[in-house]
Amino acid sequence: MIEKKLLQEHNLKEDEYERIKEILGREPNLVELGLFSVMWSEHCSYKSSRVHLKKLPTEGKYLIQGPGENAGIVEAGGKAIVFKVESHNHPSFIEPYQGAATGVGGILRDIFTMGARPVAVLDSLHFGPLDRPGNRTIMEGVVSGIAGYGNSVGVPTVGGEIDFEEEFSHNPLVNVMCVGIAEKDRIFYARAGEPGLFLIYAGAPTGRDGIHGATMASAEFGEETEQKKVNVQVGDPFREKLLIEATLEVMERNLIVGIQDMGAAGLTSSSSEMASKSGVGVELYLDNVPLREEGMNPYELLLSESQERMLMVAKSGKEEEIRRIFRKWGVNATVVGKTTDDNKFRAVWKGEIAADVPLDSLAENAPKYSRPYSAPKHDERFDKKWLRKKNWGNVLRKILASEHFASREWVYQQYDHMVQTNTVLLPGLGPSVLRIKGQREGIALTIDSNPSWGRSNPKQGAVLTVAESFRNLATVGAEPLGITNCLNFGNPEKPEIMGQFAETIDGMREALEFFQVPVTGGNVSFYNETEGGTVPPTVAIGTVGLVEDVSNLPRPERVKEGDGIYLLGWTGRDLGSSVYLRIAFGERGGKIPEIDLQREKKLHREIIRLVREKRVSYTFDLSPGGLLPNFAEALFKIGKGATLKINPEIEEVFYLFGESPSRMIVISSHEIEASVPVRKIGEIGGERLSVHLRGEEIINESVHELERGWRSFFPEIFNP
Amino acid sequence: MRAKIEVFLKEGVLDPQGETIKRALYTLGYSSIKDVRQGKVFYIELKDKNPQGILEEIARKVLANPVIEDFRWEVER
Amino acid sequence: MRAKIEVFLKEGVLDPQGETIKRALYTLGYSSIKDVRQGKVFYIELKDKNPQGILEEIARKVLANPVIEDFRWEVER
Amino acid sequence: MGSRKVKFGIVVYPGTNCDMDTHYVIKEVAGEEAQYLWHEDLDLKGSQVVVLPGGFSYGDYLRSGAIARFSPIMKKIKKFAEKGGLIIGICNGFQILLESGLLPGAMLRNRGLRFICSFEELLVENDETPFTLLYTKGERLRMPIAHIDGNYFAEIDVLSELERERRIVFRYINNPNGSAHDLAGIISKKGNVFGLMPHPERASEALLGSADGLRVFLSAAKYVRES
Ligand SMILES: Nc1ncnc2c1ncn2[C@@H]1O[C@H](COP(=O)(O)OP(=O)(O)O)[C@@H](O)[C@H]1O
Ligand SMILES: [Mg+2]
Repeated sequence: MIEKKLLQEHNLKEDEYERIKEILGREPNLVELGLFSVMWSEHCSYKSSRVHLKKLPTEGKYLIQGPGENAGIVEAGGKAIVFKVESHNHPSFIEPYQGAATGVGGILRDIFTMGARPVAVLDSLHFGPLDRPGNRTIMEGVVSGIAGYGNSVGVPTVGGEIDFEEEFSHNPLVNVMCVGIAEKDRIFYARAGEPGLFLIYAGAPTGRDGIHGATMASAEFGEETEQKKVNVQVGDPFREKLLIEATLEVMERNLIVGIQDMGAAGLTSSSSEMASKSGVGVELYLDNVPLREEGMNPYELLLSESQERMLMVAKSGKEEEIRRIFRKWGVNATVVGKTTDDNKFRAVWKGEIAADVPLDSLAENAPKYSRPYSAPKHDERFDKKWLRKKNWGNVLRKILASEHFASREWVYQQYDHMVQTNTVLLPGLGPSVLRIKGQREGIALTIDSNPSWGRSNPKQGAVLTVAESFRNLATVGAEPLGITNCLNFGNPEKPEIMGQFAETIDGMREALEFFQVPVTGGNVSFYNETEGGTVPPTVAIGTVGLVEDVSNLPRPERVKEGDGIYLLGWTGRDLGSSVYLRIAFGERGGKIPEIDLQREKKLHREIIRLVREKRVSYTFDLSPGGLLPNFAEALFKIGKGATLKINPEIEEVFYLFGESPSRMIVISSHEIEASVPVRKIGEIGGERLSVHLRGEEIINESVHELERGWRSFFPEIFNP
Repeated sequence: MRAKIEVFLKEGVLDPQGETIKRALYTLGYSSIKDVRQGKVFYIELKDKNPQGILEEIARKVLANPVIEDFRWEVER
Repeated sequence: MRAKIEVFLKEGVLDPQGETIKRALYTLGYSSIKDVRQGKVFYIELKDKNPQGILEEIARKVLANPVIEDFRWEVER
Repeated sequence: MGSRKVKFGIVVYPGTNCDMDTHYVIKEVAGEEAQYLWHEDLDLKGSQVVVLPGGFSYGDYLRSGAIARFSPIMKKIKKFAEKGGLIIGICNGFQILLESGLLPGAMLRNRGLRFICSFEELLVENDETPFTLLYTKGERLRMPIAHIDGNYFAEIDVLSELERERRIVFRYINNPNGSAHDLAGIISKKGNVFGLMPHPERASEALLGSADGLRVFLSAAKYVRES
C-alpha cells in the first residue's frame, strides 16, 4: 500500500495517483511509481504549460522542424540550422560550476542528436546584484562552468547576455542556447522505427546522479544507498566530445533509425518518448546497463540522470558496426533493450519484471492542466520628478560603469568564441555572426530577455523582447528565420504566476504573428522560487537570422573620420524600467515603453536595406541604456571621438537615456535616406565625445576616460 | 606551523579526471590498477600555535565545495 | 591495496593557484596565513601486494612532470 | 618539383578540437595538402610537416598534454623530429611537445587563473626559422590565444639558452598569461620543432579579423619545397 508520504516524496497529487491505478488496473510498484513521478513531472510533461504553448505560431517560410523534437530547425544557406535553448537554473544555484557546465552538455546533446554539428553556444544569465559576495561566487562559478565545458568540447560560446536583479539572488537564471548545422537530407529524429529493433546505450556508465524523489524509495532498497546519493551531476566534457564525434560518425554512415539523449528521467524518458512517437513498445534489459557504482537497483537505473549518455535505435543488423565506431572513439556502446509490438514500457531485471506500464501513459498521455490564472497588475507608474535635469555627463559616466552596462569582456574572454573558425562578428559587437564555410551566407544569432519588462507588464514585455531580438539582427542586415525561447517563472500552481505565463505567451504570439516568424521550440522552467522570492517573468528569446553576405557587415573598424551620425526611428516618452531610472533614482519599475509594431518592422526593413546596399559603416540599437551610453560604447569600439548636436522636441532625458524601442543609430559616409524619420545628429571625429543640446555643450569628455570606467567594472570586482 | 588540507570528491560523485587517468594507466600496461580518484592538496604555512580551528574553517568555507567534496586536514609540524 | 600519491610544485616554481588562494584568505581576514601552495593527490586502488615499485614508477613517469613537480607516495593499507 | 603541394599531417587525439580548423586553413587557404593522423596510427603516411593542433587532448586531465604524450603515434613523431622533420605544435599541441620533451619547459596555469580567449599582439623575434621565413624580424602580428595553461615556465639556464640561441620565435607585446620572458613560441635546438600558444589557423583569413598567422603554414611549405 502506497502511503501519502511516499506520494509527496514523488511529487504526485492524489488524483494523479488515482489515475495511475486506473491506467494500470492495480497498484503500481515502487519502480513504476518512480516512472510516473518523473514522466509526469512538470519538467518532462509540460503539464501546466502545454495548453498555452499550443497558441504560439509554428509555421514559417524557412521552417524545417517546429516544436516537439529535441530541437527546432530552420533553413539558411542551403543548410539545416538546428537550435534550442534550455535552462539549468536550479542546479546552477546548488553548484554553480557543475550546474552551468552540465547545462551546456545537455543542450549540446539536444543538437547533435539531430545530426547537426554544434557550432555555437549562447548564454542568457541573470544573477543577484554583485554588491553581495554570494552573488559574485555564483556568477564566477557559472561563467567558468560554461567556459570549462564549452571550451573543452570545442564549441565556441559566441554570445549571450548577463544582467542583475534582486530577485535572482536566490534564483539565478542560467539559460543556454546551442546552434548546430546539419545537411538537410541527414536529419535524425527521436524515433524507434518498428518492433524488433535493438536499443543501444552509448556513453558514460550510469551512477546515482540526480535521482528525483527517490529519498524515500531507496530506503526500501537498503540503507547504505541512501548515504551515497549525491544530487549534483558532474560533467565530463571530454567524454561529451568523444560522444559527439562518434555519434556524428554513426549518423554519417546511416546506421541508426532514431536517437535521443538521456536527459531528464534518463533511460526512461529517452526510450519511452522514442517508442511513443513511433507507436511501438519497448523492453529494457536493465542487467546490461553499464554501471558506475555498485549495488544499484532498477529504480535508480531507470531514473538516473547521469550525464553524457545517448540512446539509439539501431538499424537492423548494424549493432556491431555501431559498437565498433563508438569503441574507436573510446566510448562504450551496449544493447540495453528492444522495441516490441505491444505498446508497453517494460523493464526486466535479474529475470524479473521490474516495471510494466502502458507506454503512452508515460509520454503522450501524461496529464495536462488548464491551471487557474489571474490577470497580473501592470505597473503604469510615471513620475514627473524623473524628468528633472541632471548633470548628464555624470549620469553617463555612472551608467557606463554600472553592472547593467559595463563591458562584458571579462565574461566572454573566458569563453573560447573563435574555435571552429566561423565567428565573423565576435562577441561585444552586436549579434554574433557565423559564416557557413563554403557559402556566401551566414547566420546571425542573438539571445535577449528583460526581466524588468516582465515584472511591469508580462505581455508588453514579451512583445518588446521579440522586437528587440529582431532589431538586433537588423543591425547586421539579417532577417529572423525562427526563434527558440526559454520561459522562466515561479510556481504555476499560483494563479498569479499562471497569469504572468498566459500573458507572456499572448505577447509572444502577438509579436511573432506580426513578424511572421515561427517558434521552433524552447523550454519552460517553473518553480523558480525560494524563501528569497520569485523570479520576475523572464522570457529569453533566442533568434537565428540569415545574413546574405558575410563579407559585407557593418563593423566599427569601417567607421572613418567625418562619417555622419544618423538617428533613425521614433523617440517616445519612455523611461520606465530604464537603466537611467535605476542609476539616477534607484527605481526599477515604471510604465514600460510603448511599441508600434508597424513602425518597428519598417525600421528593421530600412536598416536591413541600408546594410545590404553597403551604405552603412556601423549601426546599433539603443536599448537598454538609451542613446548616450550606447553611442559612447560604439565610440569605444570605433576608437574615435564624435560631436553630437541634439535638438529634441520633448524633454531631453527621453532622447539621451530613454529606451524607446523603434530607434537606431546609423553611422555612414553616405547621405542616409529612408522611409522612416531620419535625422543627422553629428559627425565622427577627434578623441572626445562632445554633446550639444539645443546649441549648448552639455558633455565634453575624453572617450578614453569614459572607456576606462566601462571596461574596468567587472575586472575590478573579480580580480581585486 | 605547517599544515596540509586534502580536499577530495565525495564517494559516488563522478571523477572524470581520475577515470581518464585510470584508463591511461591501463593502456600503458599498469593493469593492476583498479581505481584512481583525484583530489587537491593545500600546503599551508601559518603563524597560529593552535591552528586546528582555523584549518577546519578554511577547509569548510573556502577550499572545499561541500556539495560534492569532503576534506581532511593535518598539522605537519 | 590503497595508496596515495601526492604531486606538488617544486620549490622555486611559482604557484599561481596557491598564490591566489592565499590572497583570498587574507582578504577574508585569515591574516595568520603566510603561504599556500596547491598540489594534487591521487588515491589509487590496486591489486599488487608490494606496490612500492609501481607507485614510484607511475608517479615519476605519468603523474608528475619533473620539470616543475615533485612527488611522494604512501601505502595506506 | 617547385610547385608540388606539401603534405601536412594533422594529428587527432581524443579531445583535440582544432583539427578541422587547421585542416581547412592548410587545404583551402594555404592550398597545400592536408591529412589527418589518428593518435593510434603507427605511421605518418608520408607527411612532410606534422601539426599537433589545439584542443583538450584527454580533456586536459592530469595536466594539459600530459596523457597525449603517451599516444602510440608519439614514437613516430619523435623519430620524425630526430631526422629533422618539421613539427608545429599549436596551443595544446605546444603543451604536448613540452610534456613529451620535444621542447623544453612546462606550462603553468595563466597568471589570472582564468581561460583567456582574445586577439593578442605578437612580435616576430626570429625570421630565420623554417616556420617564419615569410615574416620579418620586428614585425608585429595579431593572433588569437585561447588557453588556461599558457604561463610558460623553465629554469633560468634554460631560458638564457633559449635567448642566446635565438629560439624564442614570437613574443607577446602585452604578456597576457605570465609567460617567462613574454615568450609565445619557441623552437627546438635544431630548429625543426616549433611550439606556440597563439592560434595561427584562427588568423589566416581577413574575414575572421587577421591573416597574420597564415605565413606560419606557408613558410613551412616553402621550406619543405625548397629543401
Ligand atoms: N517555450 C516553449 N516554446 C515552444 N516549444 C517549447 C517550449 N518549451 C518546450 N517546448 C518544446 O517541448 C518539447 C519538450 O522540451 P524539453 O522537455 O525541454 O526537451 P528535452 O527532452 O530535450 O529536455 C521540445 O520539443 C521543446 O522544443
Ligand atoms: Mg532532449
